[in-house]
Amino acid sequence: MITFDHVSVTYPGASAAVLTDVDLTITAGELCLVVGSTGSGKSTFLKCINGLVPHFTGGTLSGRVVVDGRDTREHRPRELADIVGYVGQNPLSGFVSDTVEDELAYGMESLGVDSSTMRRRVEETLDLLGLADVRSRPLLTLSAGQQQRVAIGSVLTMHPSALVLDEPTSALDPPAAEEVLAALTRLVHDLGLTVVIAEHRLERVVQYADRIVHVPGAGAPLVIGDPHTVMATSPVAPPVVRLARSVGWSPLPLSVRDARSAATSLRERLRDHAPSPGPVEQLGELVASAHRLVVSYDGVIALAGVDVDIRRGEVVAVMGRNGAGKSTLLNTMAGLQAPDAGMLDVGGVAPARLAAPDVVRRVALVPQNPSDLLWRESVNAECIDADADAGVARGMTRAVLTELAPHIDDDTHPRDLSEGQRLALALAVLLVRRPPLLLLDEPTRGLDYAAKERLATIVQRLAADGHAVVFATHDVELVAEVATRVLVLAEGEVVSDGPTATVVTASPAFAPQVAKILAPQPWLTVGQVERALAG
Amino acid sequence: MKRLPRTLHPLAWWLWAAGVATAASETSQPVLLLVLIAAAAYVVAARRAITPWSASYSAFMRIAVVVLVVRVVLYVLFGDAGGNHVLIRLPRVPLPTSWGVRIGGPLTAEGLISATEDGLRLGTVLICVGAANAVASPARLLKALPGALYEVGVAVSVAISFAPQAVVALGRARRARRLRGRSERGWRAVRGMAVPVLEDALERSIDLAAAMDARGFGRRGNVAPMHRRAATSLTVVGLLAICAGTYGLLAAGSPALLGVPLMLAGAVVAVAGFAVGNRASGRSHYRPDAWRGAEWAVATTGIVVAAAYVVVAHRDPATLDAISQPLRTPDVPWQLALTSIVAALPAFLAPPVPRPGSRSRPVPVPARARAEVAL
Amino acid sequence: MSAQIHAHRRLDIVRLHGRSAFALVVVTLVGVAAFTWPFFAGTAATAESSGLPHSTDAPWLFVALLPLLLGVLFAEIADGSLDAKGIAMLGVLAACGAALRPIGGGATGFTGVFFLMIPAGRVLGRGFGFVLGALTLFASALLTAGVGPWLPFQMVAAGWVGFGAGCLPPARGRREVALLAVYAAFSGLAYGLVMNLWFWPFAHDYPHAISYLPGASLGTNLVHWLHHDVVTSLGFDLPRAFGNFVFVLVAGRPVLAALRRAARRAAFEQPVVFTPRQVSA
Amino acid sequence: MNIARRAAGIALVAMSALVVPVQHAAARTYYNYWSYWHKPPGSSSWQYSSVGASGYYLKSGVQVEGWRFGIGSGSPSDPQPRPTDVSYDAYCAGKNTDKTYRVLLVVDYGTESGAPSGPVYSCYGFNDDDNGFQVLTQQHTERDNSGLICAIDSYPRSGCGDTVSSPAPTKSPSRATPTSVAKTSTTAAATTTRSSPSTQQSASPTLTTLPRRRASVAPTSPGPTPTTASPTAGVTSTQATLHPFTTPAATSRSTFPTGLVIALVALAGLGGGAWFLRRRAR
Repeated sequence: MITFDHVSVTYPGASAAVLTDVDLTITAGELCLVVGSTGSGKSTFLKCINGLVPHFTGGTLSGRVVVDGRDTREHRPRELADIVGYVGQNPLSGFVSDTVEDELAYGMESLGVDSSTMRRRVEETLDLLGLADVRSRPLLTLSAGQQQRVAIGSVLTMHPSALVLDEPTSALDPPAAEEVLAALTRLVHDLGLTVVIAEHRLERVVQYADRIVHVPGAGAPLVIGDPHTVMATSPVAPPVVRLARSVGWSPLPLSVRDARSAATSLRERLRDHAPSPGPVEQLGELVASAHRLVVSYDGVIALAGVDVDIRRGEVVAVMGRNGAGKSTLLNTMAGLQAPDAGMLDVGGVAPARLAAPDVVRRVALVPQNPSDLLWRESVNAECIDADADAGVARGMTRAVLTELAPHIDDDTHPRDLSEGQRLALALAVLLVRRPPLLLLDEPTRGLDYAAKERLATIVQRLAADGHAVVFATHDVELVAEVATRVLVLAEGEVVSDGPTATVVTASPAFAPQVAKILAPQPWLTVGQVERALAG
Repeated sequence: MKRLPRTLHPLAWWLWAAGVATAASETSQPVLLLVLIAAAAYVVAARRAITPWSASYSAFMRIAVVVLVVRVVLYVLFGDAGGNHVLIRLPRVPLPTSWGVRIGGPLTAEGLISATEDGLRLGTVLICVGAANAVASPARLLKALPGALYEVGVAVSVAISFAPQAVVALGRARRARRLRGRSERGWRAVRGMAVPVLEDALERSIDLAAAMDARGFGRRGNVAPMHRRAATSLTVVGLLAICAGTYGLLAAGSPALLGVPLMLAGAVVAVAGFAVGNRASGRSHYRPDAWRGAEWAVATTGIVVAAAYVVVAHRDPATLDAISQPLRTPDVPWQLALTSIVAALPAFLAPPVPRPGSRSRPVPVPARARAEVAL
Repeated sequence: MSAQIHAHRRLDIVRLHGRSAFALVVVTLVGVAAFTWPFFAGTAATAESSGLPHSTDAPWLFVALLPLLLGVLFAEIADGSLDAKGIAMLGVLAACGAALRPIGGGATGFTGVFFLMIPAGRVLGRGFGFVLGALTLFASALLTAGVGPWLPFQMVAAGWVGFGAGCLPPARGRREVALLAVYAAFSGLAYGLVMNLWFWPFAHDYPHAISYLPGASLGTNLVHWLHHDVVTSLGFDLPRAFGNFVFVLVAGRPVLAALRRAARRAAFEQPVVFTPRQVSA
Repeated sequence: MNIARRAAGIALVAMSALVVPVQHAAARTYYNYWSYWHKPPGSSSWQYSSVGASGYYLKSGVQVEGWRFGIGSGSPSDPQPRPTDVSYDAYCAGKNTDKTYRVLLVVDYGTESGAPSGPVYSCYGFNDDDNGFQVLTQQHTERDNSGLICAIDSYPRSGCGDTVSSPAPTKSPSRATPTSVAKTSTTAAATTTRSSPSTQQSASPTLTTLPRRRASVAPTSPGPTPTTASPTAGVTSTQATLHPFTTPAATSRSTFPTGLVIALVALAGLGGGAWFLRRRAR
């Protein structure tokens, strides 16, 4: 079906090859999972399949890539469109037209499919992906999950025999990701499509994969094999796998279900241990407190009477479904949104009343898209700007940055940084003013495991330094890792507020994998278990 | 019998509007102009598409009023029309005669009325355009583009679907400035806001290009080379003819054949070239707007109205003349009065517009409907 | 470092060659005619001789003709020299332009449309500049329901603005920004004056001093036209010119940088090489 | 590519080919139009007006304004208003002596068959340097198109500066004899009641200064009031001044304004309908 024949890729201007001597064959009907940390070359690997590399990106490709008998040397991506469907990371940026139906039909139009067939395929696809009820909606009004499904549908209508997805969920929050992955697995099972998917939310897909390709990066040779063997060694692994490794189970369980059955003995061993309390919290003074806070955007109530106190040293996770008011809470605390009623006090004042410079001295907010905060041409320029804004000695920001994320090159363009590095830069730029309260909106979006771990340590260190950190997220693993307290919002109201362990284990929806495996025992993270077993 | 609701082919609406506008531009007879405006208003009220643009009619209405006012003010300022019914003599600002400009002077009833008529005529044309914008959402025109313009059409539809996001992004960037403790006002803010938005847009454009490429964009069907060549040569010849026609139109006293006729001939040839190229491009259209009886009917009404006015304008200009030279009660030829009513017929000829929720095709919400008129 | 190389090379991603260049020439010729015919249409009687019933029908004729010509031009340009990257770039930039247009509310005549098309024309080439200029106004007209007889004229005029930006002499750094800023101011003004021209003949009933006189000498009409501009539109054109100037002066540099970077990342004109499999050690 | 080169070639050839015939075609094109002439103070010969009527402002003193319908190429060699040697004193001797600007207006309908017999002469006096258009429209009606005067006193009924294939043999001005002048002047007086009432007034000395209008500016304006004029003239003038919205016989074709009624009904119906539909939509 898809054959890589000793393929190496070098981009123009780059000194080293991204991929060297890749040699594999993906058989029809296979679900091939491509793992690897950000920037390791996953995307390059995928783009080779439909010829985007090198036709679109430029560069040198040695060896051959043959898809269904067509060699990418002779066939440009558009000539492969009818056999390879390629879906990129951010669904919204791939859209050409403005409504769902038109978008689904677009590909077929350029293939010249006759109109009756087009009509039929569109209807099929609408049903297959459960989009029938939004068929005539503008794409902008869809949820992220729906948008990604439309993106997938828009290539399915061309009836490709292979589907290539480049991190289809990295830009989505977990619920949306669930939707998409559910749809995908249905495709694999119903249509028997060949699917090559790069994904970092392994916990959801790894159990469906027939084969895993691990791209270590830096041109190192790929590790290819069946999930169990690859996962046994892969540095990128979901919690369930890491737990299994540390306890030394084999065969390696890939799903919570397998793990639970393997975990009986472990539960025995852990019965007489108690989870070491997470990051010890010594509560400092109050930095922010809201009382009966009510906020509404043009008529719609976003926050309906929220009470919350935040003290130094706390790490508060704000959870809840989309539109529950998480972002609104953070924006209001950062003074972007004026409350309609109730009292909000950040560092002794109401933030909305203050001029921008005074606010940022008290509270820093990193928005969902950190690059909004960055508008200079290089990391260095960005840091110097920040120094000037904060009125501190030149180099301070740079120092903060180096301790958040070591070895970032001064001259790199902020946009060329990885998501993790960019987040670090945004943090540094804000933290240089040492605001007591730090707010993060969906910080883990687009981060791979490594980046997430780095973020976790950063947050813990900040808390230890006496900052108060509040972050809105869907990512239960991160919450389990760092949060000292969880605040669950629903329809603008606080439905539960308490220590992480109690809130998270209370409902399966918010439970991390380890907790699910070891329930009813209150273990949250692999780290805790390892510590318990070690000690 | 009950007609199924469907949206009329945008081209039909535009033909109708163009016809009425042409008619309006032929006369300065206020009564007729008012009838045309009323007709347009009635059609819009009856057959408005449910789009964010529906409001554009009133927007254009406002602009038309502005035009009228400006026109009259100009007259009052430079009032030097004929007529012997002097209402008032404004003091004249002494300016050297060589300038040829006089400010102030006599204001005559004739002048005032003719200014109003003139403004009213321009206003009516504007209102017709507004009507077209309101009944046929312009975005749907894109789907009617000929195949030869496919690529450009894609670019525009990308622009249309992305523009609202760009506006949102601008808002985000403004908030981001505040988050970094900068003020969101002033020239410097422009820089801080423009750059992130632009960067996002450009990054998006690259992803988009990849997505398009991967979805077979620009993949030409097996085009017969003779088709291609025919299209090309037709286009070239057409362009040449148009050039010559334009030249003939403007060159003093060139033979009549060299003017408009040649130009139109060229246009026809070029269009033919389009048609051929259209067949040549191996693309298909998903649910194209149908062109059925209703479309013919609506288009015809427009053409009829235009034709009637043009004919009268050339047969018997006096009747379409301003009523200001000399002042007189307007004498409206009854034929024209009747034809003007024809302009309102699309309200009944066009099928009812589909309610939202049914098969209507919504479009991204644009900024407040605003029309730019070069005045 | 490859950045530098590319920054110093003049890109031209919408190459005008053969038919497209010819079409552009025709559009420009006819466009010039469409704008300036009032000056050259000898007497109204001449117009009569070439088949024009009223001299006020001429603008309508061009209103009908220009879209067709633009269509031909775009078709020719799209045929071959416009790939997915170009289209996507056009699309988003036009969108940004359209999004910038409302800045200033239009009441002052001060608008951001030109803010992007000028640097873009500069960085991505004059052909691109022309198409971008025209499409920006087209898109924003569609978005704001501003479609009307003036649209083709606006498209051509804006196209010229973008094209001109692509033709400016080479300069780097501050001098480049200054150059662009001056050009932006100039084009802002020129755009207004030219756009008045298409509409002016409709104003034949305007007060004598500012109205179009068919048959009058070129000089007289020029004078009248200038009067007309001063009276009706200078109040809009000057703020526009000023706005353009400051825009480009303040944000020109980062915008140019961003465009160059994007052009680099989009890998326009990048070599695509295939080599047989190298036997790896 | 090569197609393009060929095309460009064709374009050049075509263009150059076009220029040649056009050049000498331009030499002889003739229009049937109203030409506009002046005799500024002190000059005794007609000067072809280079500017439009509303662009020409009166010079202080005694002068003659002329309009002539005839076939010409739009040049000073076109037929002039007759008689060429007409002077202010020939018709307006001793009138409006108190006015700064004294004008004799000559409107010559030309020699074609079916033309109203003319020329018609009127004398005016003004205190402001009004423009030629105002002078003409004092008592004549005109139809114009974008500043070009198409018809005076509804002559010709249609068309506007139409082209004619060849110049008709125009009477050379020299042949206009005093007798013909006398004849035309008398016929002018005779025809007034038919073609245009204004000429009657212009003939009557009392009305040439338009007393009502002057009253608004120059209270000291002398001269008898319209009522003292000859009965017919008196009637017409009071109509023209007191009831400005009278329908001249020239333009009204139906006694009962059918069209107007239909139009007004349509206006009411459609406007009301639109308003109602809008209301219901809300």
